[in-house]
Amino acid sequence: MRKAGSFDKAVSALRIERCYQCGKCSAGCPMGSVMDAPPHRIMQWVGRGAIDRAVNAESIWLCVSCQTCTARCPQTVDTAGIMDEVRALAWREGVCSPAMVRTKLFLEAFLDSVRRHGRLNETELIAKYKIRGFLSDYKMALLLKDSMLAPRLIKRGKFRLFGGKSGDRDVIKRIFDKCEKVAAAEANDKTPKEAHHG
Amino acid sequence: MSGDFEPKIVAYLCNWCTYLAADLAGTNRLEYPANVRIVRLPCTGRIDFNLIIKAFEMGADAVLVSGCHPGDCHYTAGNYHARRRWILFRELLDVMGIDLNRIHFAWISAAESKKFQQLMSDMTSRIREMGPYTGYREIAGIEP
Amino acid sequence: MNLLLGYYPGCALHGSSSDYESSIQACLQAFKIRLVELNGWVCCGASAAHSVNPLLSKSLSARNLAIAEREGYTELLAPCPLCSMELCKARHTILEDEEHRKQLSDIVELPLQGKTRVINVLQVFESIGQAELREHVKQPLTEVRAACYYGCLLTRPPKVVEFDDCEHPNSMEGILEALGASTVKWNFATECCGAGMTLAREETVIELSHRILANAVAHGANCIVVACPMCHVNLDMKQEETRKAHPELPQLPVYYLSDLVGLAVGLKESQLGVDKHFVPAELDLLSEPAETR
Amino acid sequence: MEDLTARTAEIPGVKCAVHYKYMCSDPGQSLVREKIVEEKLDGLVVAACSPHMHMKTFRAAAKAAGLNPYLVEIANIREHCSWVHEPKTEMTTVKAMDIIRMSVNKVIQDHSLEPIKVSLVKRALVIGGGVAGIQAALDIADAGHEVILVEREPSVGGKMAGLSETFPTLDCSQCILTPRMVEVGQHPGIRLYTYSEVEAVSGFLGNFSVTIRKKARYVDVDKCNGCLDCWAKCPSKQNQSEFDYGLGQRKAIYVPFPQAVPARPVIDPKTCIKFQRNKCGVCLKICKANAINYEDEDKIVTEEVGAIVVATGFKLYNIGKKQDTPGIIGYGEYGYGEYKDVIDGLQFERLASASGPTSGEIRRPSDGAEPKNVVFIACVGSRDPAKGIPYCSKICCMYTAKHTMLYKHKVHDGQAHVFYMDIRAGGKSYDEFVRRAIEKDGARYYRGRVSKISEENGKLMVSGSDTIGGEPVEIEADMVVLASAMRPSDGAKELAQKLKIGYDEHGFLSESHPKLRPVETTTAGIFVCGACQGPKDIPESVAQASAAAAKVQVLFSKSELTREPEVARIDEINCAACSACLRACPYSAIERAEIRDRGGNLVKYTSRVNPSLCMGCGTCVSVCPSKCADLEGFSEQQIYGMVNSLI
Ligand SMILES: Cc1cc2nc3c(=O)[nH]c(=O)nc-3n(C[C@H](O)[C@H](O)[C@H](O)COP(=O)(O)OP(=O)(O)OC[C@H]3O[C@@H](n4cnc5c(N)ncnc54)[C@H](O)[C@@H]3O)c2cc1C
Ligand SMILES: Cc1cc2nc3c(=O)[nH]c(=O)nc-3n(C[C@H](O)[C@H](O)[C@H](O)COP(=O)(O)OP(=O)(O)OC[C@H]3O[C@@H](n4cnc5c(N)ncnc54)[C@H](O)[C@@H]3O)c2cc1C
Ligand code: SF4
Ligand code: SF4
Ligand code: SF4
Ligand code: SF4
Ligand code: SF4
Ligand code: SF4
Ligand code: SF4
Ligand code: SF4
Repeated sequence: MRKAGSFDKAVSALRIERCYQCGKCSAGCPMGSVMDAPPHRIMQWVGRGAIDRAVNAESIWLCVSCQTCTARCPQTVDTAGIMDEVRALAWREGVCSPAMVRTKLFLEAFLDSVRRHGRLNETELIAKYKIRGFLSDYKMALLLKDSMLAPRLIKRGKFRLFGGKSGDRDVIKRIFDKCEKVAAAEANDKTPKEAHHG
Repeated sequence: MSGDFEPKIVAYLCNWCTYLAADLAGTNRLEYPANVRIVRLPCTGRIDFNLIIKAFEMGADAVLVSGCHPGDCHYTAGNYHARRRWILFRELLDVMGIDLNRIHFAWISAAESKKFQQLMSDMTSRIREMGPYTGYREIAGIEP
Repeated sequence: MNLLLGYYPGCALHGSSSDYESSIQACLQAFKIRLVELNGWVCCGASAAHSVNPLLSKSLSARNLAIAEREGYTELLAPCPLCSMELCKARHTILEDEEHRKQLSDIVELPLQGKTRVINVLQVFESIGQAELREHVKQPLTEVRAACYYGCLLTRPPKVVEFDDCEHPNSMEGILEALGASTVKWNFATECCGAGMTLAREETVIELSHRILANAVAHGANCIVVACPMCHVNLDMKQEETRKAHPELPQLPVYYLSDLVGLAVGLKESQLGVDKHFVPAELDLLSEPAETR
Repeated sequence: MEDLTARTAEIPGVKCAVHYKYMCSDPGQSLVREKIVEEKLDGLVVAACSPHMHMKTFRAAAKAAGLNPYLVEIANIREHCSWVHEPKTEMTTVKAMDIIRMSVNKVIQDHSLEPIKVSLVKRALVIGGGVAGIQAALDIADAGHEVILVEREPSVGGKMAGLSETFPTLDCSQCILTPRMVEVGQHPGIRLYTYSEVEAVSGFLGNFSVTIRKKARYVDVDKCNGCLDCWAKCPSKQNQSEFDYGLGQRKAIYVPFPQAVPARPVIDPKTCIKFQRNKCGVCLKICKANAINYEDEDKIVTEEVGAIVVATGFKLYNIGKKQDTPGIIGYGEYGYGEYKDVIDGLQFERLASASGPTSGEIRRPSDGAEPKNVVFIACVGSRDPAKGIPYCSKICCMYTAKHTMLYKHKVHDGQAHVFYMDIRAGGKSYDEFVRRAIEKDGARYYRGRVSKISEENGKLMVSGSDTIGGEPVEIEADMVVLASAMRPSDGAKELAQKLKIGYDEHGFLSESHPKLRPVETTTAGIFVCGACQGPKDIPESVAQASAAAAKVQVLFSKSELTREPEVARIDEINCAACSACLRACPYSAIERAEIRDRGGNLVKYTSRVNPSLCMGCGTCVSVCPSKCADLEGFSEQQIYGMVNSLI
């Protein structure tokens, strides 16, 4: 048995124990058909403590946070919120299904940009994401994709090469630091890896 | 154990549940200390605050009130009323200075003779250890 | 109207969706609604933040709410539904959970009470009201047969955003009808387009977008109306790629709701940024049959 | 023992004390009787076993000797003393003496009491004429008692009259119900008020007075001979039939269905041309019996009854957007009400019924085509706390299986698909029935809920889940049937309030005890049966109806009612009329009353116990802030007396 840690507390607040495996979340999930384990299965794993299986699933990186599952769950489980929690746990533990590394990199690049500027710099995001993505799986196609779009975006005046910056960048950094500290504390709060299974 | 002190416990029992549990304890010959005096009432709903005070006034060292489990009241809701009143009484008794440790509430169904026996034994030894209850007489200004 | 609203543009509107910002600004000006940008707003973190650190996500939104409160706005317009939902979520937490409120206030280094209500663009038009909209119309949009596309987040989760019916919303229809446009009944009004997965999972997003575009066409729409920058990216900017994968799909103009309101009250396409769309969206195109486009 | 006897004799107030080994035996009892007479006793304490064993025995013995039975007390020195404590110790003896002393002190304060006699009207009211109400009415009437049956609709029959064939035997619903309906209509002991509602109820067990509103039918039931010529000729014919749940049409003057009982039409003024535009009048001209009366008005009648059976049944949860109860939310995602081919279970019953709008052919509502792929969805509304209904409706698993069979029997090349959560088929031959639907009639079962239904080119796209296969499934259906939740019928709560009986948070009427008193309510003389008490199928409804009827007959088997006289009374002079007792009494046995002087001037208000209703729980005694309520047999004085004697 896993020791009750902050993850358990968080998913419990999102009412994981009410899930009765009806599958309505999976039936309405726009990504359901491309997921390796549809949301109801992730809920089942989380519910019975098989967290390892959940954090290793591709699905958690495929979820687009559309909230359809949460809105329709008959048991008022915050399914999308639990997907977030699992993903956040995977993030803290550095776990990611190999096929999903690209998504993870994207999120990383996104947050990097926000941390540095307080706002998103799209040029930086795309550049970083593409280069890291390329380095991670050497897919030339990825590097080239959308590069055709960029000039057109610029032509239409829809692209600001040097995105905005927030005035209070120091505060932003402190907010990031504090939240990451809490997350790190929570990561320590959870039990060692080998206890992860159900 | 404090010497020869034998406490007197007054038990107000609901006719349909705990009184029957006490009967069953008899049928099953479940032995317990002879310190309790049982007063049969139609329902815990009948038990009012004065009855508890009265028992102390008459020298009881502890009072037990016991009836049906919630939802099982013979009269539908009597025990529910009893519970609600008890919340109020508690405060009152507390303010009056009555030692709440000497009042015990329990739910014992007609089948739970073992539980009744256990409670009687536990309560007797607990009160025995606490010693005689003089508190009430002091509050009420009654000469010992 | 003469209204002043706090305005949270979010990164998209200051980035690749700048056309949305110009559309809203121009359009609301016509109704004498002034938008004042929040001083020193920060990115809400979008799906990235709540994906990897839910506390960070709440904190970034809370920071913006705190700024809005400090500046005394009763209402804050967040035109991007993702930002809007994140802000609503944070506010929901602040109002419901005292302990969390304190923690957030601590993190964002500002007092925090959840006073400022967060609204979306539709709510602004709803508060203007159909009657006033009708009065302002200079060019009724009789050619428009719109499929109103709410996307996933405008109405969800219902308990948090508290806006319209989450399965069969109809507020956008009401606004468009006041402009003289007609709307079609269709089935994908609240189905997700893939939102922020555009970069990371392009194939999937193209499939999801295709379902939406095809359904709108099948139900007789000659354009799609959105109120979300991400929806616009997936349906407009990516439409060419979607059509590459599904050649039978005709071109379908994709408007922001504010585009159409603006056009109806007599603004020019260039003022609104309609000319910057990838799929040509000049109004007179709508009178031509889809096949010739 | 001898020692105890001697010491007992010394207790103040004790005239004599005798010892006998088996007091409850015949010689023991005659000893008791002898002593009562000999010593002219005015009280009796039996120190023996539990009062639950032999209170009755000794009360009878006292009565036989001329002593009021309520002057008998029992000191329980066996179960509560000698059997549970160390024998022959001082403590045990002291306790036994205490118990005896307590009982003596109590008996001193006892009053002579006479059992309360309540007169009894041997006529029963049955509210609701579905299968449960019909069964109860017939059982009571067959036992020789008069029955008044009040039904809100123009005909009796309830939901069952509209069902096609019924599980678990697949026999034709009307074939089994119609004869029972006819029997009700013709039974000399049953007075039928259809198209009527209970307006008010007063009184109590044995003596209820019921006000009934007979809604205007515009047809004189006594003159009308049921020829239905009016029905044939009425020109206003395109009105949604309530009986067909909107799938068929009816005229303005109509009987809900051909086998209606009574077979007498009513005019619906909302759709009648005469009422709406003062034209037509065809029915008046055509009726040879002169039964049409456009001036008809509601009538109020009053009936006296001794017992009431409530059988108001159920309605289905409205799947669409509009709901009648706060907290209950519609299934916007299923498009019921928007897509014509999404129907509910009762509508499917009408489609499958030989007497239905399609004469039993399965045709979908939108275009009349025969649907080749039909999706059935279980638990719609039920087991869905987010929509406000957490409970299982109990019958839908079974009728869904039935629907797939009826469908397959009629559309041989059709395919039935079922989305379900669990198959709840607990009952004799029930699971076998479901297995037959799957194994023999080929229904495909998917374990999972449906997220959304949308319509595309005349097809219904059903997005569901197969949680066992572990993936989403999408089915293109021609028709979808939703097994929606059972809810109590409209007005059930209001009726319960009139009757002063309980209902649960969902509006189902409450039984007195779920296991041991399943058809009684907490109000004596009022019984419940059928689906108004909770979701149930026909066999259960009928069993419960017969049980309720049996309870009524038990009541009516006596010429008058006697009740234990150990009831509460209120000192009306001192009562502050605060109504604390009135609110606390679980049996609504206390009412507000006025005290008037001889001149009829109001002196004061008071609370007053109705001894016919009081069950003697004593709650009122303990809540009364001014100590004005007391309970016979357990009075304040008696209990004080007992506690006092402990010193
Ligand atoms: C789709 C479907 C299929 C079913 N199939 C089967 C089956 O195959 N086999 C089976 O065993 N069961 C079946 N059932 C269940 C069956 O219908 C019920 O068990 C049964 O009808 C319950 O009978 P009832 O008399 O309690 O209620 P009802 O049939 O609802 O009758 C109640 C009557 O009371 C009247 N009424 C209501 N309120 C008042 C009032 N205030 N005053 C006067 N009258 C009032 C109503 O008008 C109605 O006539 C099915 C149910 C459904 C929904
Ligand atoms: C494990 C378990 C748990 C349960 N828990 C619950 C629960 O929590 N709640 C609930 O509502 N129900 C529960 N039940 C069901 C409940 O036990 C039965 O519904 C109930 O006991 C049935 O009562 P009965 O009188 O019909 O039968 P029984 O209790 O079987 O009584 C039949 C009696 O008839 C006698 N008898 C048999 N044959 C003859 C004969 N030829 N001549 C003379 N006498 C005969 C038997 O000796 C017996 O005394 C449970 C059942 C089981 C197995
Ligand atoms: S919809 Fe809700 S209850 Fe059903 S499987 Fe998903 S999370 Fe669990
Ligand atoms: S929030 Fe994620 S899991 Fe839920 S429906 Fe949307 S994509 Fe699927
Ligand atoms: S009202 Fe007249 S015409 Fe109609 S059924 Fe009765 S008798 Fe026949
Ligand atoms: S008067 Fe009314 S009920 Fe009679 S025939 Fe005409 S429409 Fe029908
Ligand atoms: S009986 Fe079956 S279909 Fe009906 S609510 Fe219960 S489980 Fe669901
Ligand atoms: S046999 Fe018993 S355990 Fe199995 S489904 Fe039926 S009731 Fe449940
Ligand atoms: S004793 Fe109980 S039932 Fe009788 S009047 Fe008092 S509260 Fe009501
Ligand atoms: S509680 Fe006492 S004082 Fe109040 S109305 Fe009842 S009997 Fe009278």
